[in-house]
Amino acid sequence: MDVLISIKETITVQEALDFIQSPECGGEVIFTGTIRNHTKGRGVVKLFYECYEAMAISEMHKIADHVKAQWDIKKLAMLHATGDKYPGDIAVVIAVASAHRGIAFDACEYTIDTLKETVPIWKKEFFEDGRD
Amino acid sequence: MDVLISIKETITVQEALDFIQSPECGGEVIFTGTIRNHTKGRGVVKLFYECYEAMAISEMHKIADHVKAQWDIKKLAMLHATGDKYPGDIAVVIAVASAHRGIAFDACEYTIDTLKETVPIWKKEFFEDGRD
Amino acid sequence: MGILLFGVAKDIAGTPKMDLPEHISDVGALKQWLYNHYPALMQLSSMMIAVNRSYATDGQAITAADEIAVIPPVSGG
Amino acid sequence: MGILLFGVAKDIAGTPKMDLPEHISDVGALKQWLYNHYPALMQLSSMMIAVNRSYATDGQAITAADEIAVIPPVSGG
Repeated sequence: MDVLISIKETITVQEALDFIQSPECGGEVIFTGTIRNHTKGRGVVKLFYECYEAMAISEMHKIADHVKAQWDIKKLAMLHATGDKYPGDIAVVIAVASAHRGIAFDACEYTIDTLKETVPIWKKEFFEDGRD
Repeated sequence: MDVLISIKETITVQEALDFIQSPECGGEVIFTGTIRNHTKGRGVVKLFYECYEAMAISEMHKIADHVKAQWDIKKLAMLHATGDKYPGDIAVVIAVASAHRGIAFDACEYTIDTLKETVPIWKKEFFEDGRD
Repeated sequence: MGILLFGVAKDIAGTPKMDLPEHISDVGALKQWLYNHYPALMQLSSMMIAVNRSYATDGQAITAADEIAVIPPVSGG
Repeated sequence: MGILLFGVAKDIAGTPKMDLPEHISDVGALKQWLYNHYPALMQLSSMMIAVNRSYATDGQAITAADEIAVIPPVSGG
């Protein structure tokens, strides 16, 4: 399994698509998380993503190792953005390519679910009403 | 739920992403089906996709209606290519946007699974060995 | 409107379009007629008939005014 | 190497970095020391300690040479 793991200021869906593209694979599943303009009913101005980068990269590799052990996945890209992000910006992209679509869905959902549980990245929300 | 349904010669992931993009949604799940360079161990030169277009569009709308009734999905794009397709080309794109990622995965997988069962599109495979 | 044939059904019948045979008035009878005239169709894992762009059951009535289609196993995606 | 603090743990402690307190030799003791000095940390739904970039259990030994981090509930994605 080929793996692309990256944490940086700006990420794009295209770089993930380019990485997972392979004529050996027939099914690709991509998850993108974008900044919403509201959360729990409150207007969001921006989010700030803080990251413990060295450990975050290490935890992302652990997720990739687990995916590799559990499913026959050919390519896995995990990208996360950091810094100030505004509504509509992309915060995270997970992209999986496999010969079989069922396991591509499973692996993609496992990856984003686990990333949200274990990878040391924190978002701070800035609301329109100015309160924390 | 906003729906984009299209059957045409060439489709792109970007047009699906552009359609489902919304600052109200936080999670997008995209499935792409690409032409593989082999199937069942045989080298593939190209595929030809034939379509009963009027009925295919109608069946795709039925799938969209079912998605709308079953899940809280904001945007759904279903694109299918026709004609000659070569390894690496995109045959189908399903893109779903929702506030909640779990149902976006469910709706996307349901949509591609059902499309493959009910939508009148047929692929003809042309192999390297020249046999049917 | 007549009968449209797609995919391998078109290859087996050797034509993409034919008129509804006389005395055929429902989907079940049409399938039987097709199997009688093109026995290779029986080798398909499924053969659905669509009437006016919707899948139809055997009991559905058909006339020459309907858009009828022979749908072999689909393989989109 | 000392202790790194992130997210709301950094806000509560008022600093992104501190030295390992003297006489603290395992993760459990560090957590207790942090709760004693910054009681607001007890309001977090979880507080993990990472040692050398891996999540650590309470029994894990730590020294001033380790890279230690205070990890409040993560919220990436």
